[in-house]
Amino acid sequence: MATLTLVYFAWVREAIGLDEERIERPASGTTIADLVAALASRGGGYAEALSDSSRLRAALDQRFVPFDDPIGEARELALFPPVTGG
Amino acid sequence: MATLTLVYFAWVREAIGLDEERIERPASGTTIADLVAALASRGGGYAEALSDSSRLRAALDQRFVPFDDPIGEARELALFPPVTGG
Amino acid sequence: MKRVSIQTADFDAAAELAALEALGGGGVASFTGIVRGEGGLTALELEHYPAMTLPQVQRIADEAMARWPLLGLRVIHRVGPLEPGARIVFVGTASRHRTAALESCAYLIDWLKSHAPFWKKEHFTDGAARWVEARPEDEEKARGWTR
Amino acid sequence: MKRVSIQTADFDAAAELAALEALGGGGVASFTGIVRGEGGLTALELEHYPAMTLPQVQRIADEAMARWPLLGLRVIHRVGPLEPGARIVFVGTASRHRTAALESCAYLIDWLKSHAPFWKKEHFTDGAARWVEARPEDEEKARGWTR
Repeated sequence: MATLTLVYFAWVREAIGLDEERIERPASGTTIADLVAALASRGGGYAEALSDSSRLRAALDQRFVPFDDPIGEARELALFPPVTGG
Repeated sequence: MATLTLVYFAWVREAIGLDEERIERPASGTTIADLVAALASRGGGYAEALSDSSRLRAALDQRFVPFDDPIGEARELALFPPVTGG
Repeated sequence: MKRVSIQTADFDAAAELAALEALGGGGVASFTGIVRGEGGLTALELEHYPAMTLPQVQRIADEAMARWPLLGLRVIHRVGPLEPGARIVFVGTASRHRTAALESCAYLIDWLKSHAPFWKKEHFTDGAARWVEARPEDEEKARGWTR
Repeated sequence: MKRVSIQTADFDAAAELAALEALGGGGVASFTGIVRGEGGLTALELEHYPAMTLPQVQRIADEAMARWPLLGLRVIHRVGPLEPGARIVFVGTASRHRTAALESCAYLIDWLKSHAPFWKKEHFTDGAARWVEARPEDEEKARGWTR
């Protein structure tokens, strides 16, 4: 069974209460949007952090990607708010 | 008699061989272009430096001005090539 | 020269400038970001995505090197808690041409703002804390460079 | 803070940056021009129009202060003979906003290039000397800011 590591940053991390977690990797055609919706349906902090995907950004294996990208064979999905560095 | 100080910089100064000189101030309606043409007609270094006004810039009382400006009551006219500072 | 660092420690902006000046170019441009201490701010905390940050900032730096004729480029981005007045980020560029130095410096900071995985949290004297929100104009500014 | 100097002496770019950083703003931008030592250049000589230079550079600085919300601005322009590698000019700006700092810095150097009474003469190893010619693109760049 392939695993996918989910990593969270900033208020996404705070709402969920975890830095990272491992899940079974969904079928490769599953998009990030699909997975985020499934996570949000867990309720609680997940719902709070992930229900409004317009407030979120994602990186798949450390590359920024749009939410309609498929997860494919990726090993790490990061979810976070728009970046505010610099 | 009012005087006008002419000051020269860079290769204009080198060609004329003077940092500055004083002349009788021409009638106030005289333009810089008129005066420069008169100076060029002196020949020698003056002709060399001042014949092609497209290569020259001017400042009247320490303000950049176009060549068709009248000399008016100015006390100092500077003639020089386009600036190359910075 | 192309050097990129992500670090908690402060840095010596003077030494960085001197190194860029020594490359023999005609111009060195720099930008330093400083923590503003307004509204009772006591600390700015910078979180990042360690596995991604350095590769991503290097990618942005490579992009700048490819786009402008640069003799050198230096990026330092700090992470962790920072006090008001502290330096957050330094971008320095050296080129034979002033426009290349100035433009690439602006490009780098615009892209760091909108395309590098950093997040800022503000802490205030009354104990409140707040994640800084991204400004849409920052993303637009970065997109401007792709035109 | 608005300080403008015309001087023969070198300057401490680090101290200038530190003064700008201490103004409490979010960003400090700088540009330093350096004498390039290419093609057997032994010295760059900077001539200027003493009665006009300082007032004219101050005028350019006032223009920048009026146009951008700046906390501070520093311009140093050297005159006289300069060796390869020497600093010619420093422009530093501080603002709450990075764009204001970066743009005003570029504006100042563009205007110094095309609207301040300095002339450069290059001296070479073989004894030859040549006045640097103005580049039309420099004047265009400055005019770009008036659009």
